[in-house]
Amino acid sequence: MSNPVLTIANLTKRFGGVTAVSDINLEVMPKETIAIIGPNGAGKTTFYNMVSGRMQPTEGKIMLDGKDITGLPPHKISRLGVSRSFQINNIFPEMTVQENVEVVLSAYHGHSRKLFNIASRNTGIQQEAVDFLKRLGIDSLKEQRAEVISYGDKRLLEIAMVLATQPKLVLLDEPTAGMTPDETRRTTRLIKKLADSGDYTFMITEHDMDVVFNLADRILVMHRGEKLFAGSPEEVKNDPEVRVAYLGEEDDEAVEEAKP
Amino acid sequence: MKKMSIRNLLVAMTATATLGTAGTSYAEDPIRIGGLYILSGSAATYGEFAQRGINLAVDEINDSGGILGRQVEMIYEDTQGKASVAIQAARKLVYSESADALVGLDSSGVAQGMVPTMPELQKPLIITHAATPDVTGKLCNAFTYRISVNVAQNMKAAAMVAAETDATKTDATNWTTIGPDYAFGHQSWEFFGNYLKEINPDVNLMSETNFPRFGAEDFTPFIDRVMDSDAEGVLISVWGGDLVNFIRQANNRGFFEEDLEVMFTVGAATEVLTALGEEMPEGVHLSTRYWYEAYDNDTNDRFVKAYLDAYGNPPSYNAEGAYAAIYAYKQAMEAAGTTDGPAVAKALSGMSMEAPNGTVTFRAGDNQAMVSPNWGVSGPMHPEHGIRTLTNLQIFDGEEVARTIEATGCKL
Amino acid sequence: MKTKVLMAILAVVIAGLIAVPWIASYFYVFIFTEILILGLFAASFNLIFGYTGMLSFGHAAFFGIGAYATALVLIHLEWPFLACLLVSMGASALLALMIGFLSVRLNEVYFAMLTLAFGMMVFAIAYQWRSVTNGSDGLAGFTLGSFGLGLDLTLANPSVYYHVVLGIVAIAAIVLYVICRSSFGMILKAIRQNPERVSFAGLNVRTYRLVAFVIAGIFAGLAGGLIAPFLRVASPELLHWSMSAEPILMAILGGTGFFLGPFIGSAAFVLLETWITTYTESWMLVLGIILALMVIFFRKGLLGTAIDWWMEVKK
Amino acid sequence: MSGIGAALLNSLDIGLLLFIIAVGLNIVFGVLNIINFAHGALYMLGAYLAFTLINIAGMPFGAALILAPIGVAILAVIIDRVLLRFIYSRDVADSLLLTFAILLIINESVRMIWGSGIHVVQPPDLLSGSVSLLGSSVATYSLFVIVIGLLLLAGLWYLFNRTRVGRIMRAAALDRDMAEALCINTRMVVTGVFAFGAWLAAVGGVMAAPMRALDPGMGDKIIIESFIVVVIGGLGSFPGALLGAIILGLIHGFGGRYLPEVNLLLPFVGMALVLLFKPNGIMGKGANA
Repeated sequence: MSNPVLTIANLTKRFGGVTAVSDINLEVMPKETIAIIGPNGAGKTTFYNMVSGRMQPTEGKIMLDGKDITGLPPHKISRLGVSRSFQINNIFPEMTVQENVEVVLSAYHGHSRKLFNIASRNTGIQQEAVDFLKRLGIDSLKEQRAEVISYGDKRLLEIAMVLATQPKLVLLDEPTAGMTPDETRRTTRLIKKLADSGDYTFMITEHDMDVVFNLADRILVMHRGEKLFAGSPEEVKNDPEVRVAYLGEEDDEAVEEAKP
Repeated sequence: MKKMSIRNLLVAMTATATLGTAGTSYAEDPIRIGGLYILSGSAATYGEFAQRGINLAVDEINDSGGILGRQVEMIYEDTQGKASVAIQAARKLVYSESADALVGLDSSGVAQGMVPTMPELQKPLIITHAATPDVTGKLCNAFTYRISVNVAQNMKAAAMVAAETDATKTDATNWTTIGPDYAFGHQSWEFFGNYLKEINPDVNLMSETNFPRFGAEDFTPFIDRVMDSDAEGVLISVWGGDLVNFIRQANNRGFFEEDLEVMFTVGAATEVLTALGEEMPEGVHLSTRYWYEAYDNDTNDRFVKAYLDAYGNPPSYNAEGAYAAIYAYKQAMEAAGTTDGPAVAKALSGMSMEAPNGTVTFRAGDNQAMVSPNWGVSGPMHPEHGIRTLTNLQIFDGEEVARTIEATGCKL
Repeated sequence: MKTKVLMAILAVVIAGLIAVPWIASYFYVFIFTEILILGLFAASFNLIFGYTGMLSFGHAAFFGIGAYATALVLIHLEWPFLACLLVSMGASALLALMIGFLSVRLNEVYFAMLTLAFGMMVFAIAYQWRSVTNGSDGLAGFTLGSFGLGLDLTLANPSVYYHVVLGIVAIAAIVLYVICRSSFGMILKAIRQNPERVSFAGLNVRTYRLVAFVIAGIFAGLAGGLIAPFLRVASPELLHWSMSAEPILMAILGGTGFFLGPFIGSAAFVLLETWITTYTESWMLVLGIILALMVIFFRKGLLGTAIDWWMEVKK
Repeated sequence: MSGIGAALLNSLDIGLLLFIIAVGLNIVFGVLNIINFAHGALYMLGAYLAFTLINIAGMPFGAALILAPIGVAILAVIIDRVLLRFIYSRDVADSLLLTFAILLIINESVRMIWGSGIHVVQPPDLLSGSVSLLGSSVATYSLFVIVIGLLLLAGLWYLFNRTRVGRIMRAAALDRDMAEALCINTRMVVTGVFAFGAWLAAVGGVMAAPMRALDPGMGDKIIIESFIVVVIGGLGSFPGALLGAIILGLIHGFGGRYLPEVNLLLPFVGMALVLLFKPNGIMGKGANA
């Protein structure tokens, strides 16, 4: 058995008197897809923000490949191999779709420090960018300005940008939020394909339970900042506590939210 | 006024190699004189008063047949009180507007920056206001003249007022200054101190001096500093709108009730006196480069009357200097028989003329006009003009208070 | 096809610029010298504003220190002109590194205000340190000696000086252009559009903003080194915040989204000022009205609006 | 020691005048997210209108103090409806540039209307002259400025703490998201806030008129001062404006007197230090920028 990619120990975040995330422990193994679910306000996004460096934890440790990354700034964590998408679109609106990925690639390859090369003549990076777009099935949009493509395509573009940093761990924050049912199905299929390729380790938050049960190898259920349960999808489905606390009571709401 | 339009530019640019040299002019064209004054910002009032004086002179000259049979036309550019802007403006006047001669410059700092560039322009410049000794001293050149009193002349007179003249001399020994933080303020203090030491070696020039920024609105801290110090005499070279602010704030502080000998080096500027009215205290020493009631001659009578008729206020020294400068060009151009820059500049050298402040001679060695600083003590309000009068008026001899040519450092 | 047209236009413009002393009236040699120098100043500013999205209100600090550096070297050391320019660039680089290090971590208004504060601190120092800077009167009375590199140029001749400025500004513009089009330049554009995404791509946004700030400072310093011999004076107004406003106006006027925008803006600014002040002393009023219209209706600037219009016509 | 007492009073006098002006700038920034570069020009307009009303129309000072700011506020409504409405949805840079354009237009218009001469407004007879206080002579008018400043302070405090509109404004200034959530950025409120800011600037202008000679550059001098006040106190913070104004008043009052060699530098050093260590100002919201 290999070592975990990500080890989280006693992770806690308090805002003033409010505890948003409380004492979470988790190990993520290579190539698995782990889903984090929970009702709104359960602390999922805060949890993500700490893992990706956007927020400092109040207590606890985050280790990536055995290296302590607790409290490092986002760019350092990204360099070490954690890449994330956001709930709202986070792209470069005035650039073309292809350039969006090129920016990330030139950052990854260290070209971004080059002052005197002409970016548009760097065919290696351009080819690589197109490859990533192909993997997400949006290479036909490469010449378009990113702000004009559809909402769903923007989310896919963001995933392409996330993957372009060649991360050890990919954090996707509600990848299908706001999508039409068609787009949701397409996106789920794509992520599934990427996960099955064995190249990536995914951590996903999601409201849409169909998506979760379709993708996840393991599920962490959060409730009011605490770990409620962790286990396989089957175990989660069958756990009475989870059913009462979350699925049973709030399933309707979750389904409602997934359908805009 | 010759108009420079976009079309003209295009014509100029597409025309093959015709380099329009600025010197060519025809008899029917007017003579063009470029004016460089502060026309915007807080000291713009000086540009406005200079324009008034110039307009009077130009109208008079044009009504009586012009210069060399040609009419005179003025073109103004705003220096904004900045040397860099003034130099650009002078280039524009000479190269683009074909000015035959230049008058102007209010600020000493501007004059110091601009004067060294005059030989390139090959046109004469008569400075009508800026007072730094350097431009007719170590920075002098054959194209730069000054018709107004400079700091060296005025400060020698000031030292005499303070320590020599029987009617006014004081027993103050500790002297300090409040002056604007640029060439004028610093040089005023330097020259005053040197002359004062010459006359009375016992005086103490205090090391605690006060140089508020030009355009500073609040002088109270500096006023308080002087009031709290051991100073017995204070030389104040603050001018313009700043001086108005200064005196009002000084009044509020009771500055003039202190046992202090107060000397304002440009305090009798009529625009300042008009703005202040009765707020200008009585019994302080005021100087000006030209006091309109000091001269009893036809030129002055005519000038003062024309000015009062046209603008309703007595003329300021700045208006007088600008007015006289236009007449200086008339005389020089007619003597040279041409408007050619170097020839006119040469004609100005050593020339004597009748100005409102008497007979004025541009000294051949440094091109400084031998004009008289006026000092007096503020008296009761003038019944008609609404400003303080000057009592104990002293008109110093221009030659007597001037430095020797060797002392100026000018080598022409 | 489009590139060819652009290349042709550019070639004509460059030929025209080279020929200015022979085809235009003498006065326009000065005007075009000023346009080129201020254009470089504005282009350097646009690297941080138009590309990286940082509105600095203290850019004149680097322009001014460049001017003072050249003036001081000419007065005290009488070095060749090229050496003066290198000193100017070095001095402004150092100053930009100090100011930038402290400023780039702030955003938007805070960045604008902090750069304003630092710029005015430099202004205040130049204003009050009379023994070195000659205070508010500024440094004047310096003359240009040799050019350097063994070239025999009469720099005192305004036409020669114009060609020297043209050459140096052209080289500087090419270097700046390459930087804008490089991978680094692409990151700068990305930072303007979405700094968070850039940091999540693994780059330290502050470092990139600092490097851009220093590069912009260096080129502003070069422009300052060129302006001092042209104006014959290095005075505190070159450091004042109102001088910092000029490249902002020029960049907006020409178009912040285009490399050549600031140069077009500089040309429009200087030429309009020259022409308008011939007719009226109220140049500031006209400038205010033009600026208001540009900001409200033509935010892409003259160049952007012209290109949009051209595209429209072609359709 | 009389020196310190005098400097203290002088600082208070400058500080409260600056407060009146800067608090208007701060309210406009806080609620509308606009850095109003033309704020100084509006202050100048207030002073020039007062000059016209008092010296030309012969009105008493009190009438000018009421009428001139109303006139400026009406002009502000026009500026808002004709120009600013285009840029409310854009970023701060655009508002800086547009208000800079307005500043140029107002400055030049003032020069064209009133000329560039030195204009002086006399304080009312009742307030001219000086009284002895803390062992030194103090202008009665300075005391008047301090009193009016404190009255305005009390009025603003009442507005911000005791009225609904004021509470919403204050809340909006500190938290713009909440302002949007409350939907307070309606046209009326926007125009009203901008006009109110202009009114405050003009009150400052009328108050300054008897103390300072009027010239067309006076607006430019005050605007940078106001920026410093607002930054030191905290952008969007109303008590911060008071604190910033007093601090700047002290810097001027004592700096000019005891450290004249660096008195120009001090305000900017203060501004930079605050931005470096507390970017949101001494009284600003806690979060880092």
